[in-house]
Amino acid sequence: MSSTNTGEAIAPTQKTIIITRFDPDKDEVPRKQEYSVPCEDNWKVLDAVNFIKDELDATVSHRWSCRMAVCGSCGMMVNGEPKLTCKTSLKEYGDRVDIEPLANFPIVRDLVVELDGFMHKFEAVKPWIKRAKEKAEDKAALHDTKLTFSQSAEELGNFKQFSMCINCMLCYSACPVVANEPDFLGPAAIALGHRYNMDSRDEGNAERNEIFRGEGTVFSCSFANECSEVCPKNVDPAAAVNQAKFEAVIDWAKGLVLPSPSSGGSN
Amino acid sequence: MKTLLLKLEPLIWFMFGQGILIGTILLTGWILVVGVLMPLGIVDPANLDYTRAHELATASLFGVIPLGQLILAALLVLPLWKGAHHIRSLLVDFGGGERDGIVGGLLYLVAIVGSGMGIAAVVGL
Amino acid sequence: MEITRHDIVIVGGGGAGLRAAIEAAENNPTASIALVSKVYPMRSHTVSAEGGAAAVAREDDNLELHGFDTVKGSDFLGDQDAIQYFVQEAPKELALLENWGCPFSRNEDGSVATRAFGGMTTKRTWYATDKIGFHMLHALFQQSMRYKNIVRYDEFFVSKLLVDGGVCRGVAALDIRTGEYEAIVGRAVILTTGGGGKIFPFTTNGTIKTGDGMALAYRAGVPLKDMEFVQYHPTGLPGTGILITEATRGEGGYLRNSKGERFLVDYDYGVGNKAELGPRDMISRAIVQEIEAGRGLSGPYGDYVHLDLTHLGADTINAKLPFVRELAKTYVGVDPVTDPIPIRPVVHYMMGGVDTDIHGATEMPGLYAAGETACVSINGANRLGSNSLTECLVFGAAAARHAMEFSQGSSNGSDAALLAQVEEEAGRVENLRGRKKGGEKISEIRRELNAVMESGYGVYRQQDTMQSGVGAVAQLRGRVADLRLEDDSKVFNTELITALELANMVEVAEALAVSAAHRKESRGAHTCRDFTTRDDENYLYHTMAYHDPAGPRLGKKDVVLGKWEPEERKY
Amino acid sequence: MAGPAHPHSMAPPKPGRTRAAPPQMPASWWNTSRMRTYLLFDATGIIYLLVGFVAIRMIRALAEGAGAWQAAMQSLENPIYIGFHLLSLISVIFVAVRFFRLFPKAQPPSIGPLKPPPGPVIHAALYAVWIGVTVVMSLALAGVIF
Ligand SMILES: Cc1cc2nc3c(=O)[nH]c(=O)nc-3n(C[C@H](O)[C@H](O)[C@H](O)COP(=O)(O)OP(=O)(O)OC[C@H]3O[C@@H](n4cnc5c(N)ncnc54)[C@H](O)[C@@H]3O)c2cc1C
Ligand code: SF4
Ligand code: F3S
Ligand code: FES
Repeated sequence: MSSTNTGEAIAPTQKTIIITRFDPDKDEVPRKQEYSVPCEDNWKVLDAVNFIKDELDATVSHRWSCRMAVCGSCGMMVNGEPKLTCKTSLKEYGDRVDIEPLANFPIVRDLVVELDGFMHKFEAVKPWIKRAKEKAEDKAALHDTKLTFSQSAEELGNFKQFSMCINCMLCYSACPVVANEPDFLGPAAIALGHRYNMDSRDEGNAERNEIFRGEGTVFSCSFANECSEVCPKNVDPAAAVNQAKFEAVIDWAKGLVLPSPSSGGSN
Repeated sequence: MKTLLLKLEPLIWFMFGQGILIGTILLTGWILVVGVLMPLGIVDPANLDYTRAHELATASLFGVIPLGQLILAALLVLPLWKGAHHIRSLLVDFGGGERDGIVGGLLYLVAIVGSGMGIAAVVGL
Repeated sequence: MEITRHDIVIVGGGGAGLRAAIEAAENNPTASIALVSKVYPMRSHTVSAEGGAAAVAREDDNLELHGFDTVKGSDFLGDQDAIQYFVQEAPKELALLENWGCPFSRNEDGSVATRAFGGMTTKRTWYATDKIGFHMLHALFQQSMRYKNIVRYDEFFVSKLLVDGGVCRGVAALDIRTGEYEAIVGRAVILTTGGGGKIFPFTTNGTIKTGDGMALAYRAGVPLKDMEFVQYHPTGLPGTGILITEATRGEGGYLRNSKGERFLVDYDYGVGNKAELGPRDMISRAIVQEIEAGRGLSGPYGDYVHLDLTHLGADTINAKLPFVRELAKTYVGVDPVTDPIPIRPVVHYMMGGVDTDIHGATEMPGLYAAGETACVSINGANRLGSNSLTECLVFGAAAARHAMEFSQGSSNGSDAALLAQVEEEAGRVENLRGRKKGGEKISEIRRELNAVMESGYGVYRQQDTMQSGVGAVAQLRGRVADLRLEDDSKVFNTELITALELANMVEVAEALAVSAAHRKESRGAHTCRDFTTRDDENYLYHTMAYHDPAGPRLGKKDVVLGKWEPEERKY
Repeated sequence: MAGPAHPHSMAPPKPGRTRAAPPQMPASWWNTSRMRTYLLFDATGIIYLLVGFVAIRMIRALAEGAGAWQAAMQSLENPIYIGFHLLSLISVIFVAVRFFRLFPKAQPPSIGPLKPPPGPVIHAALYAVWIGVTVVMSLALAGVIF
């Protein structure tokens, strides 16, 4: 058993934590500020930032909430790598730890980045169960327990992994294509669309494939696989994106052969 | 240009993917023997003199399927697409996102011209 | 100052808020629905729920049984009309969620699987491995994007309800991004702001759970009900308080003391191999008793006992409890496949909250509440695990329907009067921003508040500490008025938000402290060492706490009984 | 540490309500082992393009006749060509290894009614085909078979 729950507490180690600061009303460009923090042995990176906020400098702004790696709000660059700070041990780093806002995102303030661009992409892939004939027309049926869908373990397995995304956006910070192609839908959003495409309950593939071939095209991805390397939840977005390419190509080829059936309603 | 590329993206990606997969599988033996072992004299180039080379290249399966020519066509054309597409993405990664339309277009033009030359050569055997 | 009009304003984007928004949008496709949340909705703390959501699904189960389990779990303080409505709507709501794509775990035959939970007589908890809250929240959030008439205000902090002519007509919200106030006006308001576990130091709750909605309603004159009932979950990780779900025991895990004994067998909460499946209040007490009897283990974060899953095997753990494994490995460095997990009781849930009726309506016309922030009450003195996510759905939807109905019949308030209120609120908060002349430090007051709450309102309570806690919290409330703030920036000023939250926490804590000190009996989660039995004669009522500048005023409300007469609670 | 990313990377659909600093990326983003592997993989594109054209030149020569073929074969003995082909050989092997590693996960769980075999099987099959084709091709070219 580890020393975190048995035995004596260990004396803290002093570390230099470097935080990127940016206040749009005061700073022209982001700058760096150093803090000396007494770090406890079992601290996560987030604990150090919280310590600074509570005890050293209350003007540091960052997002966090659950501290159990599930709400997705605490993503930051730690020594140049995107990390979920509530899940990353501070011990893994040396005396100087450089904490920056997530790469590839506009910086709102300090460690807080602009999320609306992501939310827009997220919404663009129509992340909801779409039925050719909406059950919703018959509300009573929708409510009936007898009318829940049946789904085999295998059908669930086809998309389960891709439904585990916590929207922490580390993958966007790691992807070299995101850094250079602003339109690219990006790993998490494509994984989400693909998650619905793979769900046996969904019938919206054609529509989403069209989106996947559209402006933010899945084909922009060059299979760098960095997204999957940094993903803290093993979503494997690279798999999703590249499977989505496959599906989008097949769907496209079908469209060439068969005259396209109307691509369904609006949403 | 960018819009045109967007329309063709599925086709480009398909060619590129086959370039990696089939291109790599076919190229390895070709490069090994023709590009390395024969020039170094480890394998006698006489084994691939004109007559034999031509025979191999025009060999056919059951007398109808021109297997040799098909393989050659794939070997000549597909790597060009792998090459063009990867150079494009390399350029994008180093900040070329803005000029992606033009640069990508040019690269694929090279691949198209090359493909034409390759197929012409194979057909002309 | 901007003023935007909607039909309904929903404060909170967790399970209850999103469900309410969708219901309202479907109920009236032409209505405009504002969804205001201080974090992006998918960050809401519903995301952290692990175990599952209860609703009758199996052949061997029925509504009657679910109802009785809930009433008994509540130690007969739950309102039976609300509970009956709840159990009857529960299966429909979860079926709906399934239709919206929530990836529930499945039985062999493809139907939705259910698991055992504490205090439930049969398997009726629908689950998605051990991440039901996450999947539920994301399914709801993604579904909500379909409705173009839901207007989201992400990262807007609501600090005041706008009341005109006794009717609630909107909220004053601080746009965290710009630091400016906005008047978000609607003809009805639904509060779904979640609980306030953060008033305690050791809690499963995330940092955003500061009881804001309770404080908002309370200050506006709406009573808080049953605030003394705070649920301690038996199994939290020492140090962080991160939850290890009850589903670990539902799937067959054991609690063991320092001698390796399954001590729960000796407490008669359950029979035989179901010993671990007693309700949370009782198991938490058993753990404390074991520790007090010297049969606990000790570590740098206090005493603890063991949750043993090793006999379940790697396959079961990976298939059904993968998140538990991830959490235990990451946060205490223990792999539950090979080693027992250290756990101790941890503050988890507030049974009490904004007093509402069965429709989610509060005493104030136009103001509704649902989810953890509300007290309907189906949870009474002790909530059964997995009832609260379902509660969010059932009463979120109910509140939306009734709020929509109300809003269609109600008139717009006067813009001028509402704007004046927002301007006043903006002025107050503007004074707080970067208030360098203050003498009190936020983190210091929070720490003191936490300490008072922990010593006074734990698993076991005592009159003297509860009484002194009341004084201590009142004093802290005074000190909050003199906070010192460093950050005078407008953009994303999280220090300002923390200060506003702290004021809410103190308010909620005071209502809790006063309510607790007055209840001289032991019922459900409120267990006094000095009054060890339940006293139906004198205390079978809901405690109502009303805001008063001098400190909370208490009142009573009858418990709705019905089919089931109070009896001794034995498992 | 950080350098600029594309100024519009992850930009909101409408301008943010406050001024934001433009997105940044680590200045040495390319300097991690994973990134270098990936960039090298992309960079083999240059080699593939060239190898393709060399091969085209050879087949054109073959189409022209015995003399041209002879000359073309001889030109490959130039050390520059040999060096280039050695580099190409390393490239194709590198491409195969990285691509085969990633390939299984790019397979959708089903293609219409067809289900691809599990990842390790795909992986093994790729290697088998690659090595098999290479051996047959080499032996054929070297005159051992056919
Ligand atoms: C770790 C954990 C595990 C749990 N497991 C289970 C389980 O297995 N089964 C079960 O049934 N229950 C479980 N619960 C309980 C259940 O998850 C919660 O009671 C429920 O999710 C509460 O949902 P909610 O919508 O009321 O609030 P929340 O999800 O907390 O949402 C509150 C919302 O209000 C917003 N908000 C708050 N204040 C403001 C403000 N001032 N201005 C604007 N917006 C504001 C927040 O941004 C957020 O969007 C668990 C709870 C925890 C903490
Ligand atoms: S795919 Fe992974 S890294 Fe990307 S947002 Fe989702 S959880 Fe985060
Ligand atoms: S890192 Fe980017 S390039 Fe593709 S595989 Fe992942 S999206
Ligand atoms: S704080 Fe929620 S993911 Fe880190």
